[in-house]
Amino acid sequence: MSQPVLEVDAVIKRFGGLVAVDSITLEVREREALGIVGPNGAGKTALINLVSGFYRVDGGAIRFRGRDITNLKLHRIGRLGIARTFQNIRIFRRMTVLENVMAANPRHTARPLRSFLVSGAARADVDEAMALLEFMGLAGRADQLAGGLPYGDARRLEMARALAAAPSLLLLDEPSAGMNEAETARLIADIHKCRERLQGIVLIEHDMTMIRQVADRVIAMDYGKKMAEGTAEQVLNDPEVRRAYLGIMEDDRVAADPRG
Amino acid sequence: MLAEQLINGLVLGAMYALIAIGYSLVFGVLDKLTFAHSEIFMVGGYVGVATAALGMPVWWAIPFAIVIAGILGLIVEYVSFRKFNTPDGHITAALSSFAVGIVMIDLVQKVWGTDPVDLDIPRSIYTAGITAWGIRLAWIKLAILGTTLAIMVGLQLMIMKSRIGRNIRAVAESGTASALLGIDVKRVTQQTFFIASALAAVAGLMLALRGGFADSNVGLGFALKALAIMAIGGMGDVRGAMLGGLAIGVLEALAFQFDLGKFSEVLVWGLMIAVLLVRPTGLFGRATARELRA
Amino acid sequence: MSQPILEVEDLHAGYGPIKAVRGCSLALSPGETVAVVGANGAGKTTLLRALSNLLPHEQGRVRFLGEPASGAPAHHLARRGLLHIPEGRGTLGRLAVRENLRIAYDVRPASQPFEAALQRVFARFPRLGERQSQTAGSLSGGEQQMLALARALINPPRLLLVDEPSLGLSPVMIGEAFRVLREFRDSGMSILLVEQNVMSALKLASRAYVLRQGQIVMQGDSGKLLAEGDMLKHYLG
Amino acid sequence: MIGELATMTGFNILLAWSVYIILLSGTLSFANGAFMAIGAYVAGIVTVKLGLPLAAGLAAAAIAAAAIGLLAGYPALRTRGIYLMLVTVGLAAVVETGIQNIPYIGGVKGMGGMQGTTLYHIYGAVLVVGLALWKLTHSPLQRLLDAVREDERVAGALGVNVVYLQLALFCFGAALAAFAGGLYSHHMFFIAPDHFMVIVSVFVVLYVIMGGVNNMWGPPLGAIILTLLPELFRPVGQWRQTVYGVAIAALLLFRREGLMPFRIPSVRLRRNQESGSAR
Repeated sequence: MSQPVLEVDAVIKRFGGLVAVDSITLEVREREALGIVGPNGAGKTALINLVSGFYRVDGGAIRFRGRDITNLKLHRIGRLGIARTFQNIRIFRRMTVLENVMAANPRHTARPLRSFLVSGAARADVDEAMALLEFMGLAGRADQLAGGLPYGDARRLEMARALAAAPSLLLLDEPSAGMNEAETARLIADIHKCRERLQGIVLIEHDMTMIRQVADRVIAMDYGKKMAEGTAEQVLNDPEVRRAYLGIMEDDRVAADPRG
Repeated sequence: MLAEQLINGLVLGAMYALIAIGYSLVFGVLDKLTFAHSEIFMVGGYVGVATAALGMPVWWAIPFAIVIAGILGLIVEYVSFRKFNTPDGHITAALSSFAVGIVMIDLVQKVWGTDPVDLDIPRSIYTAGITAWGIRLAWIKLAILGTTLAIMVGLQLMIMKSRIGRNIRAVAESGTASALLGIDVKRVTQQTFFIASALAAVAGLMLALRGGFADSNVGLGFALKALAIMAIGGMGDVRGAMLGGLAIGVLEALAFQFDLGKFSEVLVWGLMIAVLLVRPTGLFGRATARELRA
Repeated sequence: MSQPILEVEDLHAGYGPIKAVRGCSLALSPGETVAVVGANGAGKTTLLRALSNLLPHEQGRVRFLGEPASGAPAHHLARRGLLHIPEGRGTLGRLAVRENLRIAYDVRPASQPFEAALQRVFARFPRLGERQSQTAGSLSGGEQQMLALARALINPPRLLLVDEPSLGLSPVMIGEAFRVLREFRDSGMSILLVEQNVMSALKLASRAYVLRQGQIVMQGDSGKLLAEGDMLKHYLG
Repeated sequence: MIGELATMTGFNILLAWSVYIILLSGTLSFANGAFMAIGAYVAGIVTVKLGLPLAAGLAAAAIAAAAIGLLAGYPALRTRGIYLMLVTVGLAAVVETGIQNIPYIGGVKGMGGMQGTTLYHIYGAVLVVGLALWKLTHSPLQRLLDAVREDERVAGALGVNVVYLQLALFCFGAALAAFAGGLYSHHMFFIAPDHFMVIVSVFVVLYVIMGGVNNMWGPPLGAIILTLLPELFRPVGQWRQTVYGVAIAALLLFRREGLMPFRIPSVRLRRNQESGSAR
């Protein structure tokens, strides 16, 4: 069995008294898309922030392709090949679409000062970026300011920029939030297209159609703990998960609630 | 005499505190810096000069200073801060208030000239005093100290007990939550500027009274030091500004006493940089428990 | 039928490019408790923020107590009797519990003097009474939720907007929060409740709207919605 | 008169660019007046006291300021926003008080004997720095810096070592300010601490904000206008200062982004796009 791309080992994250991530253990296997579901405030985004280095880990360890990256500096984790998108779209609004993607070019992010000597419009860099924009259907808007993009295109730009960093693991945080049926369907197609370029994908989502069509395996989280794990069908039909999502019926809370 | 120097230190510290409290209020509520504060402090001195020139007892200058400075504060709020509420607007707002400050200095100099102007109040005010336990206590210094401490206590009561004070603390914490609770954030911001400016003007008046003259160029030096004191005490923390101001005043007096002289200047800045690097929110400021910014 | 407390027609609102609310219409009559349910990201919170004028209305009309509300500053609506308990409860952590309640009391003229109203609140929420001089920030999550809800008790509003009361609460405290909301409902208070916890919301409200991707996809009496199976379809896809 | 104006404008352009370079990485420095002072005195010591040529003085000035920038910069960069602004103001105040109290450099009375700066030196420097900034604007580094300014955390996640970049630019900015200081002292023949009050640093930042922070031509534009404006108001006579203050406040009010609000994109597609939507 080849080594997993990502191993999260009993990771803990606390904000004051609240334990946002409560000793979560999971892994992303070679070329696998792992779905993460769970109600609001379950700790899903906190987990991604821990893996990508935005939050410091309070306990446990994270390994990426066998190497320990627990609490490694943000830019070091980025350079190792972990890229991500954000729930509230954090693109560079005052830069053009093409510049957004070219900014992620690993040749320059790794040695920023040396990039002063290079031409900003080097043929190779431009072609590489344009290929990605074509791949995500944004080539027509290359010179437009990212701030003016409609919602769906803004999401796709964020993914194109993440891919431009030549990652091996892509973390997606509710990419379909606020999208309608057609936009979600196109997003699923985009993710499938990206798969051959990546060794692993982590997808946080509330839209269950997307989870079913993209995730090979799914993990359900609630109150920072892993509640269920398995295929999409198994997890989405698990009574515990349905209850967490639909909420507790007033009268049937007689049984002692494990989450206390 | 050490004791006398300590009194001088406290008097000087009281003035630092009043300005620093003004900065803390504005910064606490608006999260912005105002560079016009120093000139409103300077104007306070000239209110004293004008009151004395009108032949009125000099204590009348306090209410005059409060009203005039309050209005100046409202003007600064409107011109320099109302429009710049974007996150990176605080630099532009600070510079705009700096420009308003330039105008204030120039207007004062048009009326009273560029050189310091004496307060024509009987010299006896400065000589009257008592000697207790062998220490020479001039009435004027005790009066200044008393007035300032009274203002500080009154302000603390107002902040903690009154509706205006509650609203100011609410807006300082969250403008959105305050609006949902029916608080008019714009009105509270104006009240904050009025109070902060009034405090600065009273401090300026006290300085003029102590020295017997008003000086149009006194603003920047004093204000920068008060800014450092606010940072040391804790951004936006009124208590921190009070204690910080008094402490620095005394420290400088001591430095002067042991003729470290000039280096007392560097003292404040060195302390500020040290405190800001170790604990960015200052000694008393609440360490805003912001997680590693996600 | 008396004049509705709240009328919303074709409301559009959002943050920059993200149009979270895309043409919602709903109404609420005096004394009615209505729920807005839907998955995360459906635009529920944005809808409430638009109704209390924290967010500008890009399109559509809102009327509160018969008068147009679009464009009025948030604190005006609050003074006209609209109490919005936002996501994250909106308590002022650095102020004392007592002061939080005093500000809520001062929003508009009250029928009872403050001390009397305060004792009435502490009778219902003894723990708040014990901690009245503590800063609100030092309270537990559940206690802060009680403090937020207590605002509707100290000076009852004409309309209460509550955003995800169950968020981040333990199951025990969720039960407690809904018990308080039921008391408000039974006292005749008009409530618009946004809640991800569908079952609890539908058991409290007489009517409900189902929101999906910024649009109202279903509405009707809670009983009917509860019975219909495909209600779950909108959640589990 | 004109010569003097041209010289001062040249200095102010260099100083404005020294703040711009630091601001490129998202850090605002109110200490550039102090770095200018350091440069002025260090260059003066090297040429007058050590008898070395002007070039050596300017080099020493730049290196000294870069070193101090490194020492003060690294800890300072741990603070953010208003605190960073305050730390740099503090730095400026410490330097100002320091130079007043070091007898070796003449203390309050100041120091003299420096000479050698001509208008060619100044505008030669302006030309060189301008070319370098133009090359920067059209290099990948410009994109990285814009990304850092717009969202520092995301830029970090993409692999950019933000603190290293900010520190590097802080030192470059300090060195440029010191270089200008060196030229200044060898133009003025005599310098004293009150040439470098904290207020100088505030004004330099004003040039940059007024001209526009998003574009390399903003700071020089701001410097030129704010250096010439007082002359323009000379006919207004004694009301010069008030009109100057009102003009600045009004300009900031109406041109919040500064006079040059738009960014120069670092790359444009050579071939025009067929699809209309791109334009």
